[in-house]
Amino acid sequence: MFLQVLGHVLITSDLWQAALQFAALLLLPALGGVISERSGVVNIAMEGMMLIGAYAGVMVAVATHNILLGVLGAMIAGGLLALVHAIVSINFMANQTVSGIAINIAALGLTNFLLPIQTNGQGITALDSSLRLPQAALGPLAHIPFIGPVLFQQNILFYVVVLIVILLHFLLFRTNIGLRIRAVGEHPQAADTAGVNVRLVRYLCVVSSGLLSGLAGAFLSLGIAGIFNQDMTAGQGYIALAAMIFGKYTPFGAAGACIVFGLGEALSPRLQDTGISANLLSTLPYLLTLVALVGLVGRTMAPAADGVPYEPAAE
Amino acid sequence: MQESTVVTQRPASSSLYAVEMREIYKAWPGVVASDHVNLRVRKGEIHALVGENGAGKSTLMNILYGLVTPDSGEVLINDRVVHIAGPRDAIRLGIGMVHQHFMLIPPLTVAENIVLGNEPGGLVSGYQRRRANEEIKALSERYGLPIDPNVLVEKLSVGQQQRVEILKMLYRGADILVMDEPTGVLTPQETDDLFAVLRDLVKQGKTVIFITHKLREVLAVTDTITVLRRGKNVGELITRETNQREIARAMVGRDVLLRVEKEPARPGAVVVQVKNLQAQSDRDLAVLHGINFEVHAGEILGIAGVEGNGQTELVEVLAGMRKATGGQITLTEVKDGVAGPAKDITNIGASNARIAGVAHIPEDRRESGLVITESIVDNSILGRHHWREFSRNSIILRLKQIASWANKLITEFDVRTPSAVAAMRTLSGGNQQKLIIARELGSNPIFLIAAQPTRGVDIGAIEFIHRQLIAQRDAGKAVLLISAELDEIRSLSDRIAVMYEGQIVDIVSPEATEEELGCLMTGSSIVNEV
Amino acid sequence: MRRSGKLSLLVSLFVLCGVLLTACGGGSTTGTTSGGSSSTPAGKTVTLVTDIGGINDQSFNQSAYTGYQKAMSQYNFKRSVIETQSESDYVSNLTRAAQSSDMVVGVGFLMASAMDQVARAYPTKYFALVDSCPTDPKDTNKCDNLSNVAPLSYKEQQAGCLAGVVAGKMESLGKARVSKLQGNNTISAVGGMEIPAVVHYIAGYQYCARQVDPSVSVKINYSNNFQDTAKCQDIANNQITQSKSDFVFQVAGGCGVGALQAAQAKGVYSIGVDSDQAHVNSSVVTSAVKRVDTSVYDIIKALQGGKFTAKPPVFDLSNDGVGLGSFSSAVPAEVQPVVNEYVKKIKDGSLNIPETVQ
Amino acid sequence: MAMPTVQRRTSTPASRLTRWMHTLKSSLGRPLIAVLVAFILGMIIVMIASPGALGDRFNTAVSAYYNLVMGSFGNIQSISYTLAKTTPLIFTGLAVALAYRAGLFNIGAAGQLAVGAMVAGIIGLKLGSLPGVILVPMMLVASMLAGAFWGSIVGILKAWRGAHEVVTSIMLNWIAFYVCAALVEGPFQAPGLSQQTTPLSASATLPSLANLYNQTLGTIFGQIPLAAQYTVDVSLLLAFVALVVYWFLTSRTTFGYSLRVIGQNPKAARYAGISVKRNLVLAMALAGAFAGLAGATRLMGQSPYQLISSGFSSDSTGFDAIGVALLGRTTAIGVILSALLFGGLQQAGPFLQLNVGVPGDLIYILQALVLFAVAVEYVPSFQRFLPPFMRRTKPVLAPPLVPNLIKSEALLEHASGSSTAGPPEATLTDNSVGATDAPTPATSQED
Repeated sequence: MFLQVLGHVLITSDLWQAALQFAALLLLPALGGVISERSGVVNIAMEGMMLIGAYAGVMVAVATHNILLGVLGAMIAGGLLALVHAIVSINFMANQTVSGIAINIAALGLTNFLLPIQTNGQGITALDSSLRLPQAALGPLAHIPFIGPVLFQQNILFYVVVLIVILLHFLLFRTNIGLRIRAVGEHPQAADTAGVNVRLVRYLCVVSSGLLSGLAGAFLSLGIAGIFNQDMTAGQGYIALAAMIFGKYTPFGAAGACIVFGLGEALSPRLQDTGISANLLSTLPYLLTLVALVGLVGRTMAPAADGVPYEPAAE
Repeated sequence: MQESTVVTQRPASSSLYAVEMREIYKAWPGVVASDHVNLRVRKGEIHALVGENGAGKSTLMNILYGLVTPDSGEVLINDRVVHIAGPRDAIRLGIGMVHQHFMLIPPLTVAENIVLGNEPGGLVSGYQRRRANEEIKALSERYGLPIDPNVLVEKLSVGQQQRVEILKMLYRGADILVMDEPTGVLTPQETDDLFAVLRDLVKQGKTVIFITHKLREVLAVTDTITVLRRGKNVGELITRETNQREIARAMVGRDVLLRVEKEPARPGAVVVQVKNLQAQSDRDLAVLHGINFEVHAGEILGIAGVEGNGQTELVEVLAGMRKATGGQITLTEVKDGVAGPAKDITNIGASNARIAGVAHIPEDRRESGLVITESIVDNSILGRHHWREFSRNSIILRLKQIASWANKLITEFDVRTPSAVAAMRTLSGGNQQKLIIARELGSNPIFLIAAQPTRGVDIGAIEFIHRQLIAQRDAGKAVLLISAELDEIRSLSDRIAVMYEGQIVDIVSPEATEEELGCLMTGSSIVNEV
Repeated sequence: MRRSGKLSLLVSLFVLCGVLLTACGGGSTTGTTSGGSSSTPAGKTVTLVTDIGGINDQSFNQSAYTGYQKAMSQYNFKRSVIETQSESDYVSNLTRAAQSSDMVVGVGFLMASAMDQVARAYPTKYFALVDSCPTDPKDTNKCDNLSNVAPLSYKEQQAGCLAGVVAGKMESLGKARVSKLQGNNTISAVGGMEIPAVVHYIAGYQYCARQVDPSVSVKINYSNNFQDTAKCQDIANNQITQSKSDFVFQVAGGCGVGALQAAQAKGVYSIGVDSDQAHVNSSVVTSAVKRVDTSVYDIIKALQGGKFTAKPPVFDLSNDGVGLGSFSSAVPAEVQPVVNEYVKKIKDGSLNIPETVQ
Repeated sequence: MAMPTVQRRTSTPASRLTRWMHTLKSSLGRPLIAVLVAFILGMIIVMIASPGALGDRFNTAVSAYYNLVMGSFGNIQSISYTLAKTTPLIFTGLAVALAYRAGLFNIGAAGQLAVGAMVAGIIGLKLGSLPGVILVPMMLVASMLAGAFWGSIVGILKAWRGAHEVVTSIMLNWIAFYVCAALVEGPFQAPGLSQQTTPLSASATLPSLANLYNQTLGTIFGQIPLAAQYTVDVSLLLAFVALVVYWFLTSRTTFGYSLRVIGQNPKAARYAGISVKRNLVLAMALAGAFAGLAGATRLMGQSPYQLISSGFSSDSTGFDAIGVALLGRTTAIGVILSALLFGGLQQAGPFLQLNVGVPGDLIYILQALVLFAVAVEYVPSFQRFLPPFMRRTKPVLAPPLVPNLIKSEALLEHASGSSTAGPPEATLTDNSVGATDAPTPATSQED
């Protein structure tokens, strides 16, 4: 019975459309993680940056009645939080995992703390459609039977994410800046002696990971939900972290991992008809990660100096 | 030191000195690395900067290269005072440096490593692979440094990696080339090739500063010498007008004991028997191909050979830290001349090996020999914490006994430390090494493995450690000494086994000449046509 | 210790005492800062203890808070609200509320056992519990009717039924009168979790829709979550595209808003829940309303007027406890009379709506 | 391990007492500064966010802190609530601290807690008829075993597959939450209720301290009035026992010694022949046992003695434990003090909201700030302000827990014993060969 339903569900385009949307939502923070860790700074604060981005996106959109400013506001908020992480990890050479967890808790506290105050107790009502990132069908492409709805009838930001993946891959592996980023992540002192400004590269990478996570927040609050709820990211930042490691710290690898998670997330509601409790089905994405992490991937190779604070004036 | 006559046969170029460093002062808390040092290097010359370990050679050059900012003093390049805040300034001024630990990035290709920081097409453009490869090919032809730009650095041999480092400097158009202990990892033949390249570079107008503590090389290739001791400039000499003994005396300030006084060894019964030992490296490549040797009671067997020929793996297998994939190791206790039963200690694990009587002074003291964030007391029982003396049925630690044991080690081996509970990292390199030796010898082992026992240790400690090794030998222990310092091997060992590519090619007497050992170490035949 | 060491230690200790001093001193000032200074004598004080999700959760908490605010402004008592952070805090939050005010209004059935215990510990204080009744830990099957606890229960199935009538009728009218039908004669519901309140709504919705349009099929899914809007949007999308559902009835609080957004994006209809959600978007044809706010307001009014009763009437259609939200323009005229017919049948008891999904 | 057994600066071997005093001062000084900085920043945030003129704002901030203090330790009842909140934090704090000593970042304490609570709940519900004296120990042991099992999975995956423990523990958390929720809503759901189990029978619960006192000593020294108010239960005593066990385990046994070596320098562990794989799994199992106990004691000690399905994922104790362990320097004394601080903070949240109208989430901000202060505390640039006895040359928090622990998996592969994949001390800051023989520079000079 289960396999029969699964077989039936797997071929529906609607499943894959949902899977890709969840994947795109996870992919932004995962890419943020990739670029930050490639430069040698551990970043597990994507959860917090996404949440603050979702909050700021809605606040700015409501205040300025302009959706683009909302998205920008979300990215800037994510970037600012990332800046804090960068200062703490790079200049103060603090423990990067602890700072990441601190940022996640701070984001949760700040958004819940500011929400009633900034809306003087009323909370936020659902945004009207003018303030929401619409779905967009790419003209004729959208009418191709299976591929059409899956690939070409997605939220606008979905296409932006696809663009970002390709751009990031090109940046990291095909440009001089990418060469410097990878060098800084693998052997910062070698990069320093070659004249690369290690701190500047790491700052830029960590802040851009914040921008990407903030954008993901906007995608969630302005794109999908059209509202801001307390703690609405619900742990997706941590799944993005797993996707980054599972994807071997590469943009396309992370994209593949996010599709696996997206599929798990999309499958669990659709298999409810098989009588298995919704709770057990919800463990699907996490089980998939464990099996994948332990099974085929196992030895994921983080950049050599990932997480090791760099003291430039080493003798 | 009086000013020695300055003679140069090259045409006096416009500026007299390519590099001049005046009154450079740099002190870390507790030690003065550079004490008002003056350095003058003429353009188009190979200048040697000599001094023994810890004399401040590296610090001085790191200041020149901008890695370290001096407390006071000024640097002149081509007679112009310059301010070098970091490597980027140094590179702009035409200074290039090859460090002791290569500043290369293993997972990137040779071309990427060379152009890093100076990429063709500038920061914004894409990585121009073709153009980079062409430029590097041209450069390597011009300076006789053949290398394939597309291979990953992690696949290169040590000599090739050094060549990439040099190309990296030349790619940036460096005129002043600083090389920090470049021959440490080279075979004698590779060293000669390097000297040929350096002479060629100098002909083309480059200036080379060559840091070393090997006097043979200084005489072979350099034009002028600056000697450093304890961070001070104690002498500037002309190579042609001086000799090894004079330089050594300047380096050490007193007649250095080139030969350690020791009576001839009286080897007794065989303590350690190694038969057809095989083992694999971390990357599962076979690295020990059937090693056979014995070490007798009351004998020091030296293992000579260039690093990377399997010595590290051999030590780890003997100490039980690495699995042997073939062959056998047996240990026999010799009590006043009478050999007891032979025990097979192959693959019994490090702690059992220690119980059986093996002691191991590790190669990388800070890496595996110590836990530097812990106290001396904690470090004094590393590896023996579950012995009866230190823990009741190897579970409950006996803190009082451990504390008295630590104090015994400290007093017996004269480890200078504020107190037994100070953290290891507050101790100097020499004192850390003394504590390790004290710990290993304290449980009177029957077989002592000493790997690079005097690396990075001050001269006083070196003599102390050598006397300890001799004392252990005379007390009837079997001692296996592994060292990259040929002089140390030749002065301490009773027999010298030369290792090359995972095999013992020959066992010779300590009187063997440098050339003879050099050939064995590089696998070429005894007769080498110079 | 060197001089500078002593100095900085002294400074840090001084600042620490400063903070503690001001904190202790500050005690006296608490009175003035919170609550409006009231001219008429303040009525009995009431504390609202919400469930997890905060007072902006688009669901029970929010509507209970609206009722609480209305009563607060009318009876001039100090605002005192505790938003529960974790399930292990129910007992301590309820106890604190009981100690600091005359009446405690708890929101959510998860507090059933906790409220039972606290109400017994404070017999002189009054309690009200939205959506559930305090249960005796020995036998959780039946309510433990304590004299000082007023369980507020609602007949959500009646409101669900009316929503089902609207959906069923519009389905039966066909494409001519209702333009956006997909022609598969299917309606659907997105539930948050299988808890009594949600199940009652959906049971009524299903039962009455079938009464009006026997051939209609009703697809039901649960998101297992009240906050994750992306999840409910995805479930709604699946119902609309795969099962061709024309009406998505959301019973999932904050998450459910995602379902309403999905209905609008796919150009079909949707039905709100708890409060009138017509403002969310144009796809909302009506809402099954449960006036938690009026029930909270009424219980506080009873308390202030000294007429607290531990057996308040069940809120249903007759006392306007539940009902139907405003109709959107898409609802054709023929629907209203059918709705009125069912309202009459429910009120005179001739229609017996099941409480569980068939 | 974060703290060397004994650390001293003065030259002459002072007596044992002064040395102990000195360690306390240096270990206490730092967290005090961290908490202080956090509170000052928190005050500023409250003032920024609250309405009204500067005077009002300062007033709100001050009364917010007044209520924070009153809410947590103001009166006996608040203290009892705080202690009730502190007990699970002590257990989970020890869980994170123990794993931290082995160089592992145990973010999975929340999942281990859930599994422990669930197993204890199942036994309590199924065997409710058994007398308490048998049932209670059974439930506690079962929860420890369940927690140990859940924790050891992380250790095994780390040791044998080099899988990154932060990711595996997060995944195991969510799996634990959903499986337990399925059990609570499925077979163990209370009849007539939804999403919760029936409260445990009396024989399966732990008495509150007040009741216990009344029944035992109370008969001699006089009863505590209105004992029902004071909800802190016997598991607080269990927590103290756990603290002593933890202290003994880490500082007086060879296991504790091996953990310190593995945590600080995995290569030295290989040199010393310490089996890293076995110790890692053992450390994670013990950590899991502590966390499992946290779940069981809270279920059995705190009314309404029932499990709520959505409670597993919304409970933050597992995450707060990370703050507790780090602020407490992974020492027994440190853990209890920081557990009291975090417990008090959380307990005061609702009290704050009740009296001041400032949203209770202020406590999350304070918690985050404390964590930041802990993370940043050793920064060289900060050290100038600190009195010398607090100055520490190497950031104590820098044991190798960086994600590239899995980098040197080669160490895992071939080692005869085995060793965890821990990166060596950052050798970038010193080069042993040819470096000056002087002691490695105490703090590297910032250029």
